[in-house]
Amino acid sequence: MSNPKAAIYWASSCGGCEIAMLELGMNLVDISKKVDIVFWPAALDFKYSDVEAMPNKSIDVSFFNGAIQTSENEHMAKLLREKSKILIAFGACAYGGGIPALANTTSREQIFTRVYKETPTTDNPDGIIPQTKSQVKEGELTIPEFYNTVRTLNQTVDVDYYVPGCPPVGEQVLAVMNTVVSGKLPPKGSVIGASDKSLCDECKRVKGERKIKKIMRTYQVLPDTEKCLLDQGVICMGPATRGGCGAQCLDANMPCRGCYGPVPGVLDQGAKMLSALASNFDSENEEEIQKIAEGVVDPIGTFYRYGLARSLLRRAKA
Amino acid sequence: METHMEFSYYPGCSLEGMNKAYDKSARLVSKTLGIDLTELNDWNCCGASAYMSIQELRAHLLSARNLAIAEREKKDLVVVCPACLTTLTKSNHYMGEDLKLRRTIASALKAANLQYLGTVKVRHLLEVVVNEIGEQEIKTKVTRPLTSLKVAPYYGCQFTRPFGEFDDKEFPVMLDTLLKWLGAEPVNFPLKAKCCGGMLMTTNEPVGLGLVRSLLDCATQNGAECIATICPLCHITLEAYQGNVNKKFATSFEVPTLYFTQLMGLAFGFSRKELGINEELISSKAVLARRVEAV
Amino acid sequence: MIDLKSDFEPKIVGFLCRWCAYTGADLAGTSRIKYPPNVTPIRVMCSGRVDPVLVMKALASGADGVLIAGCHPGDCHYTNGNVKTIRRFRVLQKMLDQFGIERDRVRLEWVSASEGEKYARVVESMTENLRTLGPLNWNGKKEVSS
Amino acid sequence: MAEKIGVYVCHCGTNIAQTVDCKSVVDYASGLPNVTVAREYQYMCSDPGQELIKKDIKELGLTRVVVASCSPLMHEPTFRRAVEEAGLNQFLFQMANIREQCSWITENKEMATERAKSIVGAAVKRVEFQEPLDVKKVPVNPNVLIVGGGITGIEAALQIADSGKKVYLVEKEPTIGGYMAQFDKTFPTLDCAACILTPKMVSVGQHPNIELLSYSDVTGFSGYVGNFTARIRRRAKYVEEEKCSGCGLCTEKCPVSVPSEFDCGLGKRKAIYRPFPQAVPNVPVIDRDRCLYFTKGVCKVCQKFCPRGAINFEQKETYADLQVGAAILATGFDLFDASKVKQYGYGRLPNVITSLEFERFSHASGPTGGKILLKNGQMPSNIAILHCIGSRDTNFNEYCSRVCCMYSMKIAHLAHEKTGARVYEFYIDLRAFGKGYEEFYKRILEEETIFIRGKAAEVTDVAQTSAERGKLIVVAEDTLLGIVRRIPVDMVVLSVGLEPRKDTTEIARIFSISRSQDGFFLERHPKLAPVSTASDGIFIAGACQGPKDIPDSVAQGAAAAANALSLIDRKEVTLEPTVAFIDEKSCSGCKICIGLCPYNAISFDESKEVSVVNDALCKGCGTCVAACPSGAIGQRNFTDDQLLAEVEAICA
Repeated sequence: MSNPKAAIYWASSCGGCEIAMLELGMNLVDISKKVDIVFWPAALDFKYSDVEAMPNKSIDVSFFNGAIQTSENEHMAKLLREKSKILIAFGACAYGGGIPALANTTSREQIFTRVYKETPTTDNPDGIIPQTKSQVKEGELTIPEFYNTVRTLNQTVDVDYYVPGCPPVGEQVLAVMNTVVSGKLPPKGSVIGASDKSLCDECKRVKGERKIKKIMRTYQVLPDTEKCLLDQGVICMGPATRGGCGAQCLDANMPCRGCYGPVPGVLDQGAKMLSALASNFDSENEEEIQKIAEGVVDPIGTFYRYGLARSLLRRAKA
Repeated sequence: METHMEFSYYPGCSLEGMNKAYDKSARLVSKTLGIDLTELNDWNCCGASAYMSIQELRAHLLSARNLAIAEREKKDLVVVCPACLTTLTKSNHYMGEDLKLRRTIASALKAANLQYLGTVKVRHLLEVVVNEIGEQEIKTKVTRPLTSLKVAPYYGCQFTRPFGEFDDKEFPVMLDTLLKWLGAEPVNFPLKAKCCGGMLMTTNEPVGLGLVRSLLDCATQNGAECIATICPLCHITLEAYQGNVNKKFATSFEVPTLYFTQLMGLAFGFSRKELGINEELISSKAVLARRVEAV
Repeated sequence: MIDLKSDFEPKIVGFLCRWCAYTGADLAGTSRIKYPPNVTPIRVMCSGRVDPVLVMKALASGADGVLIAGCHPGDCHYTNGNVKTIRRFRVLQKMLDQFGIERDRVRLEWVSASEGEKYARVVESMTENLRTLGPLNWNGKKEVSS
Repeated sequence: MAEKIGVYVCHCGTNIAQTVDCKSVVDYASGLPNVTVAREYQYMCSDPGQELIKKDIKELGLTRVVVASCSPLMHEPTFRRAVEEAGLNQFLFQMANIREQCSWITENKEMATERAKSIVGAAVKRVEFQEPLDVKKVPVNPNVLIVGGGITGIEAALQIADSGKKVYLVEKEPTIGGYMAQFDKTFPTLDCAACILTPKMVSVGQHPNIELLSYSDVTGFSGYVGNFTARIRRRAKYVEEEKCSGCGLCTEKCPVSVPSEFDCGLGKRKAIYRPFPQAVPNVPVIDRDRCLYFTKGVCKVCQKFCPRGAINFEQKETYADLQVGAAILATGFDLFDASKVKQYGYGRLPNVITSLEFERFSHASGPTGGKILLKNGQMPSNIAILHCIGSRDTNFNEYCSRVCCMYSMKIAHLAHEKTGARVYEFYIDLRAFGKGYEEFYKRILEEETIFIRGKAAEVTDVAQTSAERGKLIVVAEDTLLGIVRRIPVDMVVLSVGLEPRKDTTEIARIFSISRSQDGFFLERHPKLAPVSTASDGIFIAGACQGPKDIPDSVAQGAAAAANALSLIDRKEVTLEPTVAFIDEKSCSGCKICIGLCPYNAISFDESKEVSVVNDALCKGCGTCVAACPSGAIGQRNFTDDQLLAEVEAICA
């Protein structure tokens, strides 16, 4: 029996998920003995045309990381869906939109203006912004279309499994790989490589009274490493975030930013965390409450840092 | 800490005419107290007097235009005439309660490229001075206390009625309080919120004169040397009709009337000329000379 | 500003606490006070039960506005459930600002069991404001998809 | 298996059918998923209406029922019972309110019908997610707490105690009796108030089933119907009740004299005092703020003279926790503060007095021994009584205080009888609606009282004529003559209205009950449940619910007693099972919920590292559910699924 065939692809993302793969280190060598990698642009020289040439469903499993922000991302998502038996949304971007989905707080036009005209290092006297089609003397040039709204993978194509994390932590990636190799897969649609409880379940910090008097940003305090960060006024997304990462950020004395997405059964991670946090503001007085609330400087960026695209509202109103 | 407050200022029609001294003194004392009054740009009639009873909608429109301009300036509106206060507040009130009126006014304002969302508060200068500036700061500004000057505090009919939530509607005390801060002695003046007769002088003078007389009677019997006013119409009526009262009732009243802002100005050390006190019909010179040093 | 001709009838989801707002809304009906029938009520035991997720769900599913109404602060049947609602609402408002959702669309109001008239006025003004703002149309997918 | 839902649309006569096209709603409901049957009927709450549901449950095997009719606050129990009787769990039923919040709010039939469909659609979608729940039964504690020892509380206490049940009667003053004890005579029969009140007070004091806690107040009230705990603060009297014989020697010897509250400040009392001689309990209290020992550290005369050693300066305030099954609030009213209406000069002009001050003047044991006197000691020869002070006035209280017309006429009678003065009554309308009241009015007319129809504009001492000099002049528009009149008098009596007690907000908070717009306690239904509140087991009676005269207060006291007895005699009550629950499998032990519960119903299980809800303490507000970031907490009958289903259906 031949080894299962695997593909790894990188859409709109930072590349961290690729690094997470490499982080498997020598384990990768073991895996590569059991799996034939047929497509991995970041590591191996394959062309899209090679994939297009493959028969449908000829790839056993595709690991797709990155959100869908361009027509190229979408094209590849559809292509890999067609060619793969199993399609896995790998990492926070493919699962929930990730950091790229914060683009949904603004619009394509504003992004282009900012990036191509306003940033201090930009030298663009003619104010040229990217066009999907442009005429040069050699003929017409095309580049992929940049979408106004960033989507998750499953908002684009049918997805079989989800591996959350920015990036997914090493042990979990290995566990996922082994599960895939073993062929003993859970029901379709499952989140794999993560826990079913929130991060607090694995966080060692001592949980206190939960009376939040003032919101502190990470640069404003050096938190006590034994105590829960929420009790110290630092917004930690842990209570509303699926565990499985081992609370690594907390070990580094930084709050959880929510990259593993919502706990099973929760519709909207951001709204839930907002509720959990604000409910515990320590005041009965409306003005004081308002003052504490002002401390949440960037609610979307805080509560939906990795999941705006899969949240209920998905994006800001245009 | 020095107070600094910014308001739009609506003088109203009387302050450009017979009551110039009120305008002059109001601006002067406001400035002294850190109240920055910017005259409302291109203001129009407030819609008061008989207009409201005859053409209610149009009166509201006049009011709303002033309010819309004030809203554009993002400041609350200060007035010194209680009639303006009542009319502007009334329009504000009605627009808030009556959706249909609000819509009609909105469409009319739209024609003038204006809009009004209802965010402007209309306030009388006396109320601002007493509630916002307060005892401590006013007392520090008093350089020439009006010691033992006996004043009848006269509020007239419209200052607190019907919208005066800031004081007792039937028996206001705010001016009494202010006069005490200035060192003066407000006398017991039970008729302090009664009609001055001003609106009756053209239609039914005998009744109007009777009202003026009872006010003067009450003030003098309680020992007042002068009357402090907060309303341009009250002021003119009390002052200008004393002669007619004396003629009709064979009395010999000679009670000076002073705007509350003039009395404040005096206490703050301004000269009579700066405050327009030299312009009144019944001279206050003798009274003031007796009580206030170095006027 | 106020648009004089609007045929648009906003769809408002109302979360009403059973003790005050729902009873107050009942009183408005019993007193035959007329107001626009644009709010469909959902009865909860306390405004404190109103999870922000429910609000987001309503907006995402096509509501033009959401009204949360409970007992006046200090009058909560459960001591201070409504205070927790205030706490969440203040942050929620800030977040909805970022989503570009106008403040008039999601309102928190206090309506006691005896304030039928107030309830009617709240619904009337909210409906009126939403008519002016126009449909939210979140599930129209125009904006949500690319 | 798909649910089988039955939908029943009620016409409520024409109440619903007039604005909602019920047929169209039925057609709409029939087309909804899983709806097996949809019907309309004239009156769903009638026996045949309920029978319709029962029949369908049995014959069509319905598994869920939706009734679209009036508010669930009205008939939810009716339909739950019907569903239960047909063998279906009562929580598999949902009510859609298409009357109070639909048909009655608009005349636009099209929109009302659309709205009804939306409401019914939401209920149908919701009911699918509803689950059968068990109703818990708990025994009822047979003791009753009564707060307030005025005539209303006294009546309620005696009714309940006479039936053999234990009553705790809490009164914040040193004695029971309330306002009635201060009155001279009572209208319309002119009975002496003390003659009819004192025997009842004595009965309370001696009743074996009544525990009277005077000089005390309720500071906390927790639990649920049938099982409440009331926390009572017992202020220190500095007199030991068991030892005191009520001889009054201490009062006699006390050197400190201060204005008596009972006499409206017109008479004096001592620093150790009983408000009046017939006080119950007949035990004096020491006014700490006035007592020489407490203020200056010297004196103790009372202690020296007390023959029984009852004076104890070391006494401290104590707290008692009482277990009761029901509570009756009879906390009464405050009188309107006449000094707020400046134009009548109360507090500024001498000889302007309030009606209660008049009662004290007129009372045989009052400060003047029953004489009506002016400040200068002379008898008035002209008296004006001004009605509606603080009542029927948009500046103060908009409501009618209901008692002032009648007591004003009583005062007219007493004034006339005692002074021979000419009496003027300035009124807006005369309201003499009770038994014997109109006849009383006629009698007062015949006594030549002058009734002037017009609310007084002001009382002034600024005279315009020589006849007015030195008098109080009442200015009023006589609306029958159409002229303004100025009536000079010697004395003005202000007929002040009744207001909610200043501590009403606090009491409402302690007992978790609502207040109506006028500030008085809110009854469950103005006609059909006038002494019940929205909180089961808590009743209200007398003027704390709204202004009332003595006959009405007594009737309500008795009514509240009957309500409380009916509850107690049931022996057990059922509790709504809509409590919160925590799914251990989802709870990560983040402790977000624990501090949010006002009833401390959530605790942390250290061994399992999860939060746990105590069913008995949980009151089902759902605040913790909304806050749980893991979605691990649910609320029975208000689950996320159920509420989301409603949201989705409405937005669809």
